Amino acid sequence: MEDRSALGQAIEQLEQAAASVRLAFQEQQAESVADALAAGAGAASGIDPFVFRFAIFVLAIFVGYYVVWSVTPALHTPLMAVTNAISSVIIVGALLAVGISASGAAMGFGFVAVILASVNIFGGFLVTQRMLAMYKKKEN
Amino acid sequence: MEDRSALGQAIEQLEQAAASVRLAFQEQQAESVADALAAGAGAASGIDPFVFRFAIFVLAIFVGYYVVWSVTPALHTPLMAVTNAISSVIIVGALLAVGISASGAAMGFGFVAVILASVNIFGGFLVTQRMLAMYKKKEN
Amino acid sequence: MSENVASFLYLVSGVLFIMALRGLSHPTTSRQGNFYGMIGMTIAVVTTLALAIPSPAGFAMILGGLAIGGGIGAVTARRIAMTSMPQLVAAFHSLVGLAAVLVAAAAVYAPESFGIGTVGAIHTQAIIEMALGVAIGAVTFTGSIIAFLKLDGRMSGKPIMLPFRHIINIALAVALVVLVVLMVTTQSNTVFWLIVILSLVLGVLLIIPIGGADMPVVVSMLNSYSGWAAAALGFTLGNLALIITGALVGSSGAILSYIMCKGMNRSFISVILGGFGGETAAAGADDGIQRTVKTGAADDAAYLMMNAQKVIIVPGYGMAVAQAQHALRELADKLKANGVEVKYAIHPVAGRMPGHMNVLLAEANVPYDEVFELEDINSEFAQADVAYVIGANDVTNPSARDDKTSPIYGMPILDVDKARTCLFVKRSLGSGYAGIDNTLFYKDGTMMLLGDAKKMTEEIVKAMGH
Amino acid sequence: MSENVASFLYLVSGVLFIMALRGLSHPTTSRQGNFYGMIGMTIAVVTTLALAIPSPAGFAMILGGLAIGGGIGAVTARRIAMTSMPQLVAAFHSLVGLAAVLVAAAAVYAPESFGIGTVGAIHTQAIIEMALGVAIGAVTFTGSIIAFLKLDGRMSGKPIMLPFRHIINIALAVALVVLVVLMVTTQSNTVFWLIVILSLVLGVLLIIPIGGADMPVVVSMLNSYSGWAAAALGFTLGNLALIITGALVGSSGAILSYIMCKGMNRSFISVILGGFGGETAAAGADDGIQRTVKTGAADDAAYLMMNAQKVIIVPGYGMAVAQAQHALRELADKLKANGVEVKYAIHPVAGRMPGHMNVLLAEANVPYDEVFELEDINSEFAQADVAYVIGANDVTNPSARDDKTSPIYGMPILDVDKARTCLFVKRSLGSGYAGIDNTLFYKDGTMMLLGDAKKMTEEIVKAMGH
Ligand SMILES: NC(=O)c1ccc[n+]([C@@H]2O[C@H](COP(=O)([O-])OP(=O)(O)OC[C@H]3O[C@@H](n4cnc5c(N)ncnc54)[C@H](OP(=O)(O)O)[C@@H]3O)[C@@H](O)[C@H]2O)c1
Ligand SMILES: NC(=O)c1ccc[n+]([C@@H]2O[C@H](COP(=O)([O-])OP(=O)(O)OC[C@H]3O[C@@H](n4cnc5c(N)ncnc54)[C@H](OP(=O)(O)O)[C@@H]3O)[C@@H](O)[C@H]2O)c1
Repeated sequence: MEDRSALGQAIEQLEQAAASVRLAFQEQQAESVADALAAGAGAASGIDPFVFRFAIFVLAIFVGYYVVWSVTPALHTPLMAVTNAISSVIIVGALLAVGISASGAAMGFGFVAVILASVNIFGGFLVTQRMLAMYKKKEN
Repeated sequence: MEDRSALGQAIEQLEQAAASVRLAFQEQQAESVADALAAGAGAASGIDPFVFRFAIFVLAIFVGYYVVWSVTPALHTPLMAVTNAISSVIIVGALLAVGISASGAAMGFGFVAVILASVNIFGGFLVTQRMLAMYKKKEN
Repeated sequence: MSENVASFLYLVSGVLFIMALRGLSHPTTSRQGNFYGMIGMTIAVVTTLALAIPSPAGFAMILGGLAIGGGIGAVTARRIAMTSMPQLVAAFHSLVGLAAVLVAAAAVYAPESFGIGTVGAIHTQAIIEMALGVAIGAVTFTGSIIAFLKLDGRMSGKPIMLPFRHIINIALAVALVVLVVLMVTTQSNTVFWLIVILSLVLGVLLIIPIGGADMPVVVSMLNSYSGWAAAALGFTLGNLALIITGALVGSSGAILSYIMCKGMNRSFISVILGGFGGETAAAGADDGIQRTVKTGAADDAAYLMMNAQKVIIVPGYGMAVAQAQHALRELADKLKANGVEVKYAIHPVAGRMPGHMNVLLAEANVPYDEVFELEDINSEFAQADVAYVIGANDVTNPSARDDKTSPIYGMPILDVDKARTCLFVKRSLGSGYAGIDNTLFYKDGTMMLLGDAKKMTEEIVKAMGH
Repeated sequence: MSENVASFLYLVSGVLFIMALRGLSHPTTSRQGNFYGMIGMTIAVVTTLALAIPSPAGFAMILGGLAIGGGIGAVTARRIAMTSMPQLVAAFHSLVGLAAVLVAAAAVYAPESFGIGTVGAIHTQAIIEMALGVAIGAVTFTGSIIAFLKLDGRMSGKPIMLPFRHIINIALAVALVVLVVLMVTTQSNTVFWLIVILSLVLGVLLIIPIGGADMPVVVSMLNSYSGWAAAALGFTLGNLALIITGALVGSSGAILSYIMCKGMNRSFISVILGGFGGETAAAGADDGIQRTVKTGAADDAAYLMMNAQKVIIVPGYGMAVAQAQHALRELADKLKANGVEVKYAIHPVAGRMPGHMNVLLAEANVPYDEVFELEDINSEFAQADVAYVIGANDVTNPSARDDKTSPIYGMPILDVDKARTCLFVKRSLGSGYAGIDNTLFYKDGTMMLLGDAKKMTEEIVKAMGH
């Protein structure tokens, strides 16, 4: 089972990290403490992932700002349709709910969410495709 | 000492995480394993920070692409000067080398790097300021 | 699949979504962009399934859900008329909002599966993120439904102004904050559902005072909301695809709202506070002063245009209502066959949705390089013999340019009055969306062609055939 | 300070750097942008000091380093002539490159302080990231020095073409890869220094075959490199500010190189492969056919311009060489005082650096709203009475427009030949950067004003004074 071995590894790494940190701490050497902490960084970064996610969020807002301003006004209607389609990436959460959740209620919610999101995904991308197919160059 | 208590906390968190993962693993319940892993996430995320950093890098390239294209051609010379100035944020590494390193050689390298980078920082921002101060509107 | 690989793939799908929007910077690259979007979505879905392999039963449910939803979506996409795009987008947004609420509910009932704690012991940070997501999602849901009903004409476009509505809304918002705190401390499912219900009510209350005509701005704003809801849940689930996509969609909707408000020369605040554009004021001929209007018939218009060297067509909302785009294309073809130069001039807020005219013209196979934006064509009206204004009104109103007291003063307009002759196709001398009179109708160079846009255009085409 | 707070502050400084570049989208916001940049840098420095509080001795060293470096930088920034900007930027890049190498060296000698392992046991991933950073940094260092020497005229601009240079470069690159592998396995400091040395050599070899005139593209490319080096070290040190900034700087340099190459209608590859633009070919009057040239004196030019309604000034590299911008401004003032409309037309690659002309005109207090880019002004030459071309050549050469066999065919040019009269101020009939003859010199409407740009302009001003 791949899952189990991955878990095993994770435990090992965590334990190693903890052990090395403890050791370093006891020895009270600032340098090796820092090092030991860092050594465990693969499995256990000192930085809360929230900070990284927040950085990603902030940069993505900048990207969104610029990329949307670069959309030609003639395609603003398809833009609305396509952003609608991609916002249904929320289906990722619905899949988790249906696929691996233990609670029946959660599965039910997830199932409905999968249906709603897929209406959007298929509807959104197809209607965009239909619209875009109409934008033609002169004489063709 | 603030440093030590932070370390203590880190160790505690790591150990807790390791313990809870081990426990969960022994009980072989997929759900609680996942949960336990996640519980340790504050100190030990399952995701390698490299992945986050890479995501940040990729998004920053997109931002850079758009933000630089939006610079007016008239200001391309100041742009070269200011990007030069901000690229000396490499001073961060130099400060670490001087400030907390144990090795004399590293400190020496760091010291020289601090000097070089600060030439750039001060020189770059000031020359940019000098240039930009010259860009004026009609009649003022 | 390891979480690292999965995160990397989520990043890839986020980048593909960026490329999808980037593709829309030009019609030729747009189809490829849409394709990138589809690949991005496929990667996100497959990655999720590989990361948390579902049980056979779960897998069956997922396939079933995809099939049902996909089927409905595909059929809708195929059947929908291009003129109903605003409604469709509103309806779709409501689905995203509801899906966000349901995902949050699933997370509350089975927090383990999402790695945010256990039932009764969900992490505080996760609860706060989730509460944000669910509140925004619920507002998006009911708000979009109201917008849909108003746009589809199933509900009056008239603003519904409850007494004390601002106080009620603020009270609701405060109550929501209190409930979130309660949720953190009590971890009660009831509190969660209370949050949902209050947010649903808030969504309704926020949108009903806004007039039907302002719905496009609302739809775009709700688009933005659905993005922020997705991003908030992305933080809860620690999912890069959701965070990146949420930010993209959030920016996109906000920018489109801004563009629309700026194009109408109104502030975003005044739009969402509502109370505008409910009933179109019956302005026009009734304002005391007797003014003369020159009206004409299809024959006159045909004669004028066939003898022109250059005709600029200015479509507006009336063309969409009358579905006149195909007839218009025929008219342009006739003119071009006779050696007349034909161009289309599109005002940024012509119609009722950004890019509304462009998509209709595209539907009628008008090549996009004959279609010009305001800045690019406005100087050409002076050299045009005929400006054929079909169902447009506000976007040509010179009072936006000349009359400082006009409510639309400052909005850029198409200078159709600079053309030798200006033909106006509309059904009456009534006003348009902004409810203000258009002095152009009474100008010397103007000829009104009163009638339905489609019928009138067809008649002109027939008259040309002689 | 906790690592979380520090990372957050690094993000803030990255965002401030983004805002700094964003400010440059318009002259009015640019000073504020530069200010954001300074704040961002301050935050990055203070955060680092707070995160890893140095010993008193270390702190003293840091302050000393900042003072020494800052002093040198500030004095240089104040003293440097605007015409030496290309050299200055090249020199500064070399410092960034060297600083990157030194930081990497410090990390190798004291890996603990950077949290990347212990001496002799540095993590493989960190070594690879660091090796990338150090190699790019070293190439940036020596490459920029060569560029500086060539730009500053301390080294001949002539391309130095070693035999087998491509093979040597490829061999060096392969050797570098081998050394990185060795470094991972042996963790030897010697190997690290070998990497540094090879990269330094590579930097020299990459740049010497490129002609002096192509140095601006090289400087911009090295700017990009310094960014990638910073980003690579950012990965090693896990530092968000470095990663974000590195990506920004990397994009910036790459885009500017692209813009320059496109403006010259040459491929980036052909530029960096080198061998172009060493000696300016002595083209011009010597090509067999006898052609007549109309030359004039300052008086003629003064007369023509004072009686014009509209004069468009086209500055080029010669204006920079002659430092004629102040005299030019005086000339324009005289004309404006006499009711003549004056505009400046800037070609995207006029001069030797992107935006070169703009910064010189700005130095001479020319208001930026009198300065226009090619697309915005090219159609106006037809209505201009005089085009005053001062030290420009290639950017006006009509063979780029008309002659398919010309090496610069396809490069957009300023249509100065459409003006009623075209005055050319330059010292001879020689060619410019591209080394090709300009047929405009022999045209009817052209009058050559042979002489130094500054002296000639001053004489014209004097002649106007009569
Ligand atoms: N595009 C956007 O994003 C957006 C969003 C929100 C609001 N708006 C607003 O919408 C307005 C758009 O301007 P516009 O000039 O396109 O439209 P408009 O000013 O609303 O005028 C449309 C005209 O079409 C006529 N009409 C309606 N049905 C017709 C039919 N079947 N046949 C012929 N004519 C018909 C109407 O006159 P009759 O009744 O006399 O026929 C009306 O005056 C602007 O005020 C803008 O601010 C736009
Ligand atoms: N801007 C960039 O980013 C960049 C980068 C790389 C390459 N380039 C290239 O540089 C060229 C720029 O075009 P350009 O028209 O500005 O310059 P140019 O074509 O190089 O011509 C400059 C002219 O100025 C004259 N000149 C030199 N010193 C002078 C003085 N003291 N007084 C009067 N005249 C003087 C020279 O003629 P005399 O010797 O007869 O006086 C020369 O013909 C383009 O070919 C472009 O591709 C530009």
